[in-house]
Amino acid sequence: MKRANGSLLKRAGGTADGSIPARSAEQDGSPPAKRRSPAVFVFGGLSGVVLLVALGGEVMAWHDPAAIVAPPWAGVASGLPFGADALGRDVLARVLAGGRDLTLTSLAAALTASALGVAGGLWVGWSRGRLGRAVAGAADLLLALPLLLLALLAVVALPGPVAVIAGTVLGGTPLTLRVVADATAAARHTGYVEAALSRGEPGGTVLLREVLPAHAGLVCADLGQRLVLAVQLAAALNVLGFGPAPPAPDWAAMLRENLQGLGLNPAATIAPAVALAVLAGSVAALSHSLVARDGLS
Amino acid sequence: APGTASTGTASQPVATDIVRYAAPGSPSNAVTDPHGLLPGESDVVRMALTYDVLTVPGADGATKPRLATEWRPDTTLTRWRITIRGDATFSDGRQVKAADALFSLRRMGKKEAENFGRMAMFDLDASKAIDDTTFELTTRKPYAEVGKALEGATFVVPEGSDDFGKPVPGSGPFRPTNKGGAQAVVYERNDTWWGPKPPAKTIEVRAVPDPQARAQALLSGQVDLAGGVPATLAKQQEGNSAVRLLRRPGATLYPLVMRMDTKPFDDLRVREAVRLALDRQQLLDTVFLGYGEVGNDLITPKDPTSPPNLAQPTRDLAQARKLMADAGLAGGVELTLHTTTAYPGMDSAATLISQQLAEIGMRVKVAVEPADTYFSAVYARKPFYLSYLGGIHFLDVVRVTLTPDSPTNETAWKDRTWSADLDRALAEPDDAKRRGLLGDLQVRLREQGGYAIWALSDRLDLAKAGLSGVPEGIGFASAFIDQVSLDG
Amino acid sequence: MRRMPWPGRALAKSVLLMAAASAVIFLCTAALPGDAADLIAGGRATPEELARLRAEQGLDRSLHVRYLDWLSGVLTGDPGVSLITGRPIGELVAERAGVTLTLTVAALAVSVPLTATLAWAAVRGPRWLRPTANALIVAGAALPQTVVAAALVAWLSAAWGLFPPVSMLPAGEPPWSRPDLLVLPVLTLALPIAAYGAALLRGAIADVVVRPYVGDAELRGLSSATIAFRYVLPMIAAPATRLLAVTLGGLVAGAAVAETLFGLAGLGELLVTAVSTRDVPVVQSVALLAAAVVVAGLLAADAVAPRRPSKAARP
Amino acid sequence: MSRRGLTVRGLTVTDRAGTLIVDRLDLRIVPGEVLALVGPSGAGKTTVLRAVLGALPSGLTHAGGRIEWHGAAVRAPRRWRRRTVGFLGQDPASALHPLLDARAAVREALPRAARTGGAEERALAEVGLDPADIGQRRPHQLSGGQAQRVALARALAGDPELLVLDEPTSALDPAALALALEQVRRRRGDGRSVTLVVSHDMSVVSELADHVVRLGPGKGNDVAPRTPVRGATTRKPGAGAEPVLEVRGVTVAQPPGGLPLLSDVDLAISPGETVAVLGPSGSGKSTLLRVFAGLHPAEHGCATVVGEPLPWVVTERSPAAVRALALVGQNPLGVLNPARTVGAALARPLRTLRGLSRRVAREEALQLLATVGLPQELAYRYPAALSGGQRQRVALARALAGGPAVLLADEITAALDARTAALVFDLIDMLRHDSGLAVLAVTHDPAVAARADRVLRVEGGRLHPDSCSHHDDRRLSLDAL
Ligand SMILES: Nc1ncnc2c1ncn2[C@@H]1O[C@H](COP(=O)(O)OP(=O)(O)OP(=O)(O)O)[C@@H](O)[C@H]1O
Ligand SMILES: Nc1ncnc2c1ncn2[C@@H]1O[C@H](COP(=O)(O)OP(=O)(O)OP(=O)(O)O)[C@@H](O)[C@H]1O
Ligand SMILES: [Mg+2]
Ligand SMILES: [Mg+2]
Ligand code: NI
Repeated sequence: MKRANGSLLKRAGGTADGSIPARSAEQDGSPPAKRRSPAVFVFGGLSGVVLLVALGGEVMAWHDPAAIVAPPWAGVASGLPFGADALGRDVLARVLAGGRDLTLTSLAAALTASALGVAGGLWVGWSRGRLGRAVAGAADLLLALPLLLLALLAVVALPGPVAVIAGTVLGGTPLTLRVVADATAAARHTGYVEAALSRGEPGGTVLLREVLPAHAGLVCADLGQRLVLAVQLAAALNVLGFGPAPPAPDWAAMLRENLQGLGLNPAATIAPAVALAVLAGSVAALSHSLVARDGLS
Repeated sequence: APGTASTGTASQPVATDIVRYAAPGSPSNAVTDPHGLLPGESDVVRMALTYDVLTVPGADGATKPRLATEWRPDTTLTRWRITIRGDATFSDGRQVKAADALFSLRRMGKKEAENFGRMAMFDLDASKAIDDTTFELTTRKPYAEVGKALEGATFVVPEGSDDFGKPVPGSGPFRPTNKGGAQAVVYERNDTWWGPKPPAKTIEVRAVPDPQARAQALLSGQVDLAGGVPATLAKQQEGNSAVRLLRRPGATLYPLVMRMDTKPFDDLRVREAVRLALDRQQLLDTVFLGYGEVGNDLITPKDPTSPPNLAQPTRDLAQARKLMADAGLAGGVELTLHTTTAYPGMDSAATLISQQLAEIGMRVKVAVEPADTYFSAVYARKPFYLSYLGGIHFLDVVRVTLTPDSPTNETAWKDRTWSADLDRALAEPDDAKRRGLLGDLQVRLREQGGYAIWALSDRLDLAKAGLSGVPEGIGFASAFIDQVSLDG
Repeated sequence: MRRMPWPGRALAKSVLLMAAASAVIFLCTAALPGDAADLIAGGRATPEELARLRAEQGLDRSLHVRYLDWLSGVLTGDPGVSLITGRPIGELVAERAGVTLTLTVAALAVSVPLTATLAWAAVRGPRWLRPTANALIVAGAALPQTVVAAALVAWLSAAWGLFPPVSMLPAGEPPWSRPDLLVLPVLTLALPIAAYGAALLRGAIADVVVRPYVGDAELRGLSSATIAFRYVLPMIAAPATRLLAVTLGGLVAGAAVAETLFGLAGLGELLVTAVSTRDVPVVQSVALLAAAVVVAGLLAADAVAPRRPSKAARP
Repeated sequence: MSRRGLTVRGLTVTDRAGTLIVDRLDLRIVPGEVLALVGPSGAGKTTVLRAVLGALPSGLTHAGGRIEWHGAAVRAPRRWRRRTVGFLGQDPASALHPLLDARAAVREALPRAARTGGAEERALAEVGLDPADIGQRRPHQLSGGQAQRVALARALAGDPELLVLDEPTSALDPAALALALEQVRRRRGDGRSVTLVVSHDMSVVSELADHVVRLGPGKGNDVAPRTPVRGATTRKPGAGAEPVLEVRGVTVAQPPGGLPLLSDVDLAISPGETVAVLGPSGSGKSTLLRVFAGLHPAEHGCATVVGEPLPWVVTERSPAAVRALALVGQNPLGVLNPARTVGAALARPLRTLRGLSRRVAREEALQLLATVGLPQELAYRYPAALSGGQRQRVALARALAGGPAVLLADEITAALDARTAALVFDLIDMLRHDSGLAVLAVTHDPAVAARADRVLRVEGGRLHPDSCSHHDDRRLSLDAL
């Protein structure tokens, strides 16, 4: 018996060849450049710059960020665009140099938490067995516990940056998991998932190639959310001694140290706060611009 | 809540017979037992309003009578006869008797773990009540400073009281009411109090943990007195005539602790080098914004027994480097300095100290530790850290940290002759001579010991203009606010 | 195996969750370094004294005995006394519940509509606004609460003189007697939570609005409100309710910063202080209270999740 | 106020690359008239409708022209649509709110005042749906034709002044079609209603339209249809050949475990054979195909494919069995993942089922597009940027990519104009001829049935050989135009 095989389409295509008009033949070849809205470019580019400054700002600072160059809380002056902090150090130099560890830690934390949550959520939403329900229950349990307690425990048990990652995972992954599980459970019934299943694609492949891309918007928003949590935790745990040891600059530490001098030199607090907010915002914007595509938000 | 002053936003007519005090402390640890741990200043204030104490510290540091009118030793200085006033009554109408006082001291003795062994010098089992107004206190060794030992926290409760879950009658100048809930405790004047009649009819005490919030509460007219405000805020208010800044010199110090049984601090030359390398003026100006005075390494400079007119050490890097070289550390040394955020400026002090010590080759890594466990995990356990002392007198410091076998002998101070000399000083009945001996001991400690006292900070309170009667003096002295009044 | 019907299953699940939560909370607190005795003694007691103090507080008993003791206390309505203050926990909680409840309710009233607006703007607002709204949400949520409080005070209190910078509630009066005192703490609580919530919701919303039936509804001219409430809301009911539950539970504990900064004595401050003093029974009780709120909310989320039977059952 | 109906002047729509999708189109429909828009797949029919509604999809721009309603440009298009327009989209199954049942869906379109007295029920009954049965069902419980009728009932419910229908009858069987046509015909000549309908079905167009506007072929970028491959249908399957798909005593229930929908289905398909399945809407045709595709468990019965046993659960099937069957679902919008480009969707089965390398698979995918008459640049688009017929052909191409022995085709030409449909069937015929592809085609389209070797009919829950004529003369081929 004749079976359809690899040659099928060659021949079929061959037959079709003759009748394909020249016009579409012209359109062969390279894919048209993906078109994105200008806002995406603007925000994507800006985010890139911000990240670059956060990671490599150290080299831009012209003062040693640890050097005492002015009286404590000296206000804005020439050479000191943001004034000085509690010890009289240049706030601008510290802001420029103080983003790297925080950025790396919170990025790592957000990625870990999101990845775990997404993987868990896909699995829980897909496998509707007892184990899946148990994992969902465990997620609920984590949600019910005060994050403060979990974070404290993480700080005690683990070294600094790892504690932030653990805290973000404990506090953030359960929500990701539940949200992704809901989306996955709903996606089980879509035509494209059914089509993949009837092609004999295994569950894992269907999850990765069909379900995950279809919910990329959800996942990327979630990543932004985890990043926020990580930054928050990093800032909160800073009070407990997390973060680079003084006198190394760190945005979160600067917030804590300089808040008391808000009345004397507000710039010392505002600058790291803005840096922190812009960092989180730009990472979120960047991740958005990466998944933005035609026909999807 | 930080920010600048905004007077008048919440101005309500203030009845002059009520004084509202925002005290450092947390409403969540508001204890009711006067004899255990008093975690916050607000707790001491509340107890001092409710209960009478035997003696109080005066503004100059000297002991003043309160419920106890007289304390008189026998010739051995081991048996003391304490006389208390006969006209004090508890709020339930009972007279305050010597047995009540002795009972209270014994209760404190039992709770030594919670009150740092305040009664450790007394043999309370051997002590006895003699009549309604006198009792005999026995000390374990000759001890000439019993008046001082009874200062401050010896709150007298009725004999037999043990359940402090419910209000226990007190004989103090004020009586707590049950108004206020968790937010504040409202005290009404005790019109039958034996002492000078308090001018205020009502005092409201609020425990406010955040120093900025205390200051803002005063600036916005929500309280009349704010205890312990941050220096940054005080600096902003210097020109403000609506408020008065009260400064109590030498209230707080953050001693730099060097453990003498641990390398490299086992070498006196290294300790000396550290003391010489500190730029005390810079530390004072930066950490306390100049609100205070430079330290000269005396551990209790405001104690009346502290010797005055000692030479002020100044920064001498050359000498310090030489000492380091002599100690074989010309190539420098790696160290970790522990600090915490529990008290304002403690972390910047450590950072600054590490930078100053870098100039004599000490590579100091600063470790900021959680505030919760600083006093159980770092205090008296690490060899190099910033400690905290707030207005305690010399003998208290000695009892806690300078007794060779004390678990909290943080500098590992084990000078046998010094300890023997201390016993001898305490057995000296003559006040002037004893003062000389004690002063001498402090000087020896200053030179040989493991402390570097780089600056003393003022205690800063903000008061509404027109508030008077705020006690002077540091430590326990500042808790007795019964005479505050708002005129006008 | 047959599964229990819904209400029974939900009840069983919540009981199980609460039991697990109480055990984990207990273990967490026990695992923190230092115990109440340690911290009361402030490092200044000899080992023997410490041992005595522990015995007095019952800390010398084994972990599970303490846990079961506390649990049976809670079940019989007596959660015990605070290790630090010796006061009955019921009393401590009752005294503070009013303040925290007032703050929480007011903060929810502000943050729920704000969350919805922000999230909707980020997903369905004018195109040019969306990236801005997204960035704003994330940035707003990333700022520590202390900074938000400082900014609010500097702006609404110091600069404009609208509200007092701290909130010394009048003694002996209900917390809502001086609404002006609550504005800043409520905003301090509500703004970050709104941004945080929006950050979470916008993902779910973005997921729903690209579905064809929403586009079809638009082509049929349904109003934005109808689309939001009829087409999107039911589909995100589960994440939204879950978010609300977590927010509520978080508010009870998360009020700590606002309470401390504005000088209010509430449950959040109680929890944080109790954690820092290792006052295990207090931590347990307050955390359990918060956990109960969350668990109830999570169950509600399960209940409102849209249930779609499969077109065809698959094993 | 003048009631001049709908006027479109010089409408021009371009895509991002600047390609003209609609080129200076003029339309005019006065009240009481029905205008039909026809043209090959991808010609821009749907685009015109969306332009008229003032809601072009992202990716397309209104480059010129005016749209006027009663002589004036529409100010607030959304409110105008809500008040004035009844709309039925091209993919009704995806367009129904998944949580609303049929009654609620219809109710939503009714003006508030009309929501009493069983108006929903009446609207459903008018399109041939039993309100008692269908009224409570949510979209996932409806068949393709039922969903389309619910959407039609919803569009008609408010008796809108402007009715815009995009392929309203693509999934309807003749009985349902007659009812639907009646609903639209009622509007003709009432002096008020304006109706704009897109259809590729000549019988619909000739029954309803006062005017027919034909959009030129290739305005979009579709390939012109090829001349049919002559002789493809002449090859008859060998009588003695072993059946490629054999089914015995299959009973299907919907929902699984519920009441039987089809019982005792026996079926054998030989290589190269085309079997058409006809039957009323909701009779279980799609469900039967889903059973074979392993998406719906059968209650009883057994089956073999290419000589291998065919378990009902897809995960238990041997790789050969999986590869042998390919389903093209009824809802082309739903079966394509919105987040994967056409190229990726096509390359996937080439890689998994045919084991091609990534690069070869990509090239093959472009070839596949060409064979179904689609330009290759479509490979880089997401499904949302395709026309309905293009999506359907992509779904078909994806099914063919794996090189199946049996194609389970569920209304694969429903969204296609006659010429494109013919092209698709020519392709299938050629595959039948060359590689013995067997086809089980569920359809309403007599043209499809006419090309089949055998026709089966679902009646009373059974599958019978068809007795009556394939040629339903109510439907004419669009080629006749
Ligand atoms: N969002 C979009 N972005 C870019 N191109 C699009 C978009 N939507 C449709 N197109 C293209 O525009 C052309 C016209 O599409 P339209 O949907 O109007 O066709 P149609 O006439 O309705 O065809 P069919 O009968 O197949 O539904 C097609 O070539 C299609 O690929
Ligand atoms: N999940 C479900 N629960 C109950 N009934 C369902 C469900 N899904 C489909 N049905 C019903 O099953 C019947 C068969 O549906 P099916 O899709 O197989 O019909 P069909 O013959 O393909 O019809 P059409 O020609 O309209 O596409 C229909 O009456 C439909 O309403
Ligand atoms: Mg179309
Ligand atoms: Mg069907
Ligand atoms: Ni006409």
